[in-house]
Amino acid sequence: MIILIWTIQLILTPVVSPLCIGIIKKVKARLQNRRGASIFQPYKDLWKLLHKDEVISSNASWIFYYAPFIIFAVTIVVGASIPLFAAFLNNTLTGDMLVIVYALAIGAFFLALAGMDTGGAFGGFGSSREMTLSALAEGGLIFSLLTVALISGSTNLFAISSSGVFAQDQHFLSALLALCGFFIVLLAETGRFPYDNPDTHLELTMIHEAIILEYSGKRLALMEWASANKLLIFIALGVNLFFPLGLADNGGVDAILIGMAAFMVKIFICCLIIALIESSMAKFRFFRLPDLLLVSFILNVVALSLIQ
Amino acid sequence: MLTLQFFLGVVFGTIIFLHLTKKNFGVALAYALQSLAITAILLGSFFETGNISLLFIALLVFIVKVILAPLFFIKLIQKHRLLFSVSTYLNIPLTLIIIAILSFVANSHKLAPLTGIIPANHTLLSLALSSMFLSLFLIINRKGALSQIMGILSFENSIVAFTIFAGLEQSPALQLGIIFNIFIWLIIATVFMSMIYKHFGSLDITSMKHLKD
Amino acid sequence: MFDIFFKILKTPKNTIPILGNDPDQADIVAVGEKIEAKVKRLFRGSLAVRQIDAGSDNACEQELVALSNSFYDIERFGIHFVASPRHADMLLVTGPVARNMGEALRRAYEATPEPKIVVAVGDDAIDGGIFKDSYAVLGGVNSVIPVHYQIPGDPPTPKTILVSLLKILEAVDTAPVTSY
Amino acid sequence: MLEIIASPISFFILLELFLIGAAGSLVLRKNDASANVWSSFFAIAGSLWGLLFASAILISGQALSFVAGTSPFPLLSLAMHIDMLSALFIFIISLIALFCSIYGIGYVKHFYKKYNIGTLGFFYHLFIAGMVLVVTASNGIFFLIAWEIMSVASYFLVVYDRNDENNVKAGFLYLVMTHVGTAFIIAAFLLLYKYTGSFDFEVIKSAVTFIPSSIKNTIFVLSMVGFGVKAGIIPFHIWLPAAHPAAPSHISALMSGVMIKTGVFMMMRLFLDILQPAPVWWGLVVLFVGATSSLLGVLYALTEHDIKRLLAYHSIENIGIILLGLGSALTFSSLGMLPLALLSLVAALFHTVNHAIFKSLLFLSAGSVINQMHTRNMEEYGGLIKYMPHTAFFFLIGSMAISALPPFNGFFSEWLTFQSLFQGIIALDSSARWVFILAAGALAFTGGLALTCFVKAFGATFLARPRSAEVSHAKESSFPLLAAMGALAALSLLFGLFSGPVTLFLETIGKSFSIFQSAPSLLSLPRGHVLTVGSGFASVSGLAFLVLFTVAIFIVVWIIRSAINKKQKIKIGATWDCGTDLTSRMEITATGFARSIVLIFKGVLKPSIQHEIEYHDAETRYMPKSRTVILGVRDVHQAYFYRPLHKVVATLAEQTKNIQSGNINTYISYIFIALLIVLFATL
Repeated sequence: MIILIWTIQLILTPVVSPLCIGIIKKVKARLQNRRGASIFQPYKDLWKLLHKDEVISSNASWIFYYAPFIIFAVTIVVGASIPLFAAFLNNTLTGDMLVIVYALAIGAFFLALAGMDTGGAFGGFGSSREMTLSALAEGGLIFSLLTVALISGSTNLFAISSSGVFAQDQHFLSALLALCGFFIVLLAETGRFPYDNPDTHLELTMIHEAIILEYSGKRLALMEWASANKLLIFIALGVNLFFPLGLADNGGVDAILIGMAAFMVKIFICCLIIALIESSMAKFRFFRLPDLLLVSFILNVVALSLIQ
Repeated sequence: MLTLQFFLGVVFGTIIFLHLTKKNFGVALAYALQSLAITAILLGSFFETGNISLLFIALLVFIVKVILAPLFFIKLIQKHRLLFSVSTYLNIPLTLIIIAILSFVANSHKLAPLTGIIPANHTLLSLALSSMFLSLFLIINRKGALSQIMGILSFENSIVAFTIFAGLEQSPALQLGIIFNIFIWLIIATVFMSMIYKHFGSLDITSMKHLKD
Repeated sequence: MFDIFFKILKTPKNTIPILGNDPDQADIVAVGEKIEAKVKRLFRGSLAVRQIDAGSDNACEQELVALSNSFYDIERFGIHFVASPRHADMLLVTGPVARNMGEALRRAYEATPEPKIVVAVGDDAIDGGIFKDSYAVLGGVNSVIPVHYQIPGDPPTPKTILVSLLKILEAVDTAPVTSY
Repeated sequence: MLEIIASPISFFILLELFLIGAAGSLVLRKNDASANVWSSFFAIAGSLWGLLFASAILISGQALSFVAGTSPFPLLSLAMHIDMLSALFIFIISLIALFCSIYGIGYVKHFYKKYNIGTLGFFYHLFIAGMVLVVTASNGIFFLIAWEIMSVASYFLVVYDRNDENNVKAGFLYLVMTHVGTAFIIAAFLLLYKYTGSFDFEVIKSAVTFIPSSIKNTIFVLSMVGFGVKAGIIPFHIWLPAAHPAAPSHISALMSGVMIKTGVFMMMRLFLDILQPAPVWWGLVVLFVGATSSLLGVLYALTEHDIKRLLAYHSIENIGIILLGLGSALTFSSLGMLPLALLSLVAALFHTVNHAIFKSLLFLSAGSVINQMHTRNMEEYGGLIKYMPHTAFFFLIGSMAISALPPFNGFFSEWLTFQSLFQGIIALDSSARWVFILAAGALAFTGGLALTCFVKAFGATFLARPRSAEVSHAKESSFPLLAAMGALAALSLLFGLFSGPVTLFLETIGKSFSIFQSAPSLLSLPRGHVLTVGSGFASVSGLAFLVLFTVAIFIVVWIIRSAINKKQKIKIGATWDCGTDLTSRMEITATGFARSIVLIFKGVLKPSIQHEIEYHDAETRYMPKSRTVILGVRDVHQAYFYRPLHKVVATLAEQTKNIQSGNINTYISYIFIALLIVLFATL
């Protein structure tokens, strides 16, 4: 039974993540009064890309060839070590918050190197901006997870999600501030709206897309899928650490089903919020983003100091 | 005891004379007189302690300092016609005032522990100390190279006097060492003097200032 | 912010339905070698289009831009425009290939991974149109890269382009009739 | 068997090996090849013996103290005390010296005709022997002698490549700064001697209660400055980015991997062992210095485009991280929370070991790149991964380890430092807590910025297309170079995977400190590889991460490659850049990469930009012929602290110069006045 739950936990992230992208695109289309593609369109895109040939630039090195696999595998590993639908699986091996942050940093590392590898102007600038943002966002990310960890007394994510953060009312304010800080960092890390427009065509404004301009075929599919996984991971972290209601706390089949359903509902709400933000806000100028990330860092520091 | 006082007075007087004299010739003679006094003091201490080596040292001092050195200097003065090369930084009254101050300092109670090593010849020691200060001042005050050398030699003599009165019956080896270095010193001084003379055309030290970068 | 959302929710749906059987809309001329059915079936679910302006007078561009507004809404068929030819499956080339765009067009063609479809949109792209035989123009797109389909019209209406694209993929009769 | 190895005689054999190596290479200096062989052989033999000796002591666990013969001077006694801490440092020194010597066999070949290999060998052996003595000496004066040997030997190694003018200038700066630091250390030791009556650390340690607290604080400040100069903390770091790049690469690897750690070693010995009942503000000061050093170190590294200066700045950053661990250990020990103090000390020790490994790996691989490219400027590299694939791979592993990416060792020591800071945030209150929060913030940002800096370093050097003709005839480095780098890379992975057992072993070393004898341990190792802190507060396992990671990669590759995508072909085309022809000037350079961060932190880094436009003819000024942009970064420390200091010292020197009036009489009057003053003073 546990093995079954673990396999679900392993495959849940890659399976559900294109759905999030689909939902966000659908809601944005609806808000632009368009009908938009079906929410399963990303699956079709991935399936098509996996069946296409590839054109790879001549001065790409082995890093360009293997980066997509490494980044995708990192998102799988991180997906397996965060609470998705079940809080009782205490994965003490890689479930620590710092392991998650620095594992995602491996993904960012190889993403940026892949961007620089083919020597195009856009790839270079994309990875430079991507690294600048992820460097500045790291402070806010670690501190928001730290606040939640200190409230619940352990840095293991499964332990945090099993002990409700908003349950203890004297820590309510610091949990709230940590949530706001975390949400700002979520938008930064996954390249969503105020930081980077995911479906822009103007190469000069791209941050994340500029890196995958060079990819095609199955490697492009893996890169898209990995960024979708990363989005799901951050949503799952945001949702399950702060609002762990509905997470299964025992191995029972009903608890698991409720957990999965609750997880889906929470993901839908979060994607709705992200789409609403993307439709109501303009993309910030690049040099105003550090101030936003500093705001997130300050929020988390204040939250941290309010705990005692 | 009295005689020692007398000889030391001679040494002190010669140093005062060295300060005042204008002519180099007198300087050489004063130095000879001073060395004579020192040999007398040495003989005096020989009689007291009966140490044969002291006698031998006194003889040596007598030969080198009383005979050789002045002859040497006189020959040097004649060779380079240095009769009047004695010029000083401070004029006479000022030097006298400083001499007075120095001797007062030497005799002051501040330096009492130094001069009171042997409470018996306290006065002798303070006199020797003041002579040391004066000879040091002589070196500073003189412009001519010859009188500076004289200052150093008299300084050396006053040190010997001071050590004898302080009862430091040094071993003969030390005495020999002193004599030996005086001898070497003389050779260097002459070479030094001749070089200065050849290079600057005069024995005036102030011309050395051009050596500065 | 909330007044925007209310306004959005209040405006009626105006996406036009695409019916399979109205003949006059589809105006497509197949040229060059045939695209196998397997490739068409692959692209039916999701088609990435890279629009290349080879010296066009922007008439066809206006129409192509109109394709992604709420009226025609090309996305509902899984067709979306992409930034780089590497991601593209279909190259929509507009305009008579100007002399200095020839090399760039050829490079874009090289950069697009197989299997790919090249569609020349508008009379200029087909054979040079009104600019035919001018010294600054290389003539139609097929003088530079192999072309599979041509959509005549100067410029063709967005509906024609949309239905022609679906026709190319033979997706018209199978695509869900989007009337709601 | 252990007793024989861990005995004074074997320690003498260790020193003998290095001295014979030094003497021999001097004798053979006429013939380069034999001098190189001789010095490398003895260096390798010496470091192997050092490894054996250190591990024997570490395993047997009993300290070793003895006096090596009688000393001519009363205060100096050649007393040596090798406890677990100094054994650990001997282990690090000999480990890195081993790989640097192996690297040196191949690397020194390119000095053959230019310089005298004998002298290189001589100073190299003296340098290592000096370091070994520094960590074992237990008498103040003997320690200072060893310290001086180490500094002077490393000075001669820094100026070894003397044809290059600024190497000599860097060497001079290094010499001046180290000796300023040594002056502070001597002052501290003199104060200690004044109040405890002896220079022996044991005696000082037992008599530490006699030292009044105000004197103890001055001793703390003096030794902090003194050892801080050697460790390269922020205000005193300006010699480090100048001196380390100047030295030959295997020497700069040894210097920045191990030599700056001797400063940290003495800080640990002094603050945690000898001057033990320490007030709280000591730890907070060390924490603050660590935080500023790590943050500013990585920011300055980002502005660099000289690869070795970049690595030197990263040494400052990592020393900052080690000081964070040390600072929290000091604060906890002065507040009586011994288990927490033990945890943070273990974090500091683990990061010292890790930093020695991956920093020397980075310096060696950078050295082999410079060896091929004959320049240190990263803007002229580019595309080297196709010409030097193995060196690129080892540099990649080094940069992953230094930016604390999980499977490698950098992550686990930074993880431990984070845990100690988190425990501090929980356990402390009021002002101390704020210092811990800011320190944790600084560490978080340092991690992110270090990652950015190493993406820049690796990307600008190895990826994309060559930006200068020199790249095309760069060849892969020879076998000894690759062997040394390969071994270090493997070590950094091994220390990452087995971080659990290594941390527990370091904890036994931590327990050898007198104050931690009875401290209960917060670290536990359930299931043999899961390193847990404080019964479940935090746990991580390097092994499990790597296994899960490799399994995930194989599944992904298998599924994508075979199940879905059998018949797809890969076509090699040109990089897409909207159709124009791509020149190598269009790709991103190191300065371009870091420019956005430099602009974001412009308050701290003060970037300067200069435009120069050259027109076809000056009057009309319409047709610009060429436009040059000069991007610079002003060194704040140089401008606001060292240059004014230099000016003050220069004017003072100017005044004292006119004492030199050239007149003998004045000189003698000075003597006379001095005589009088002394007489008056003494009587």
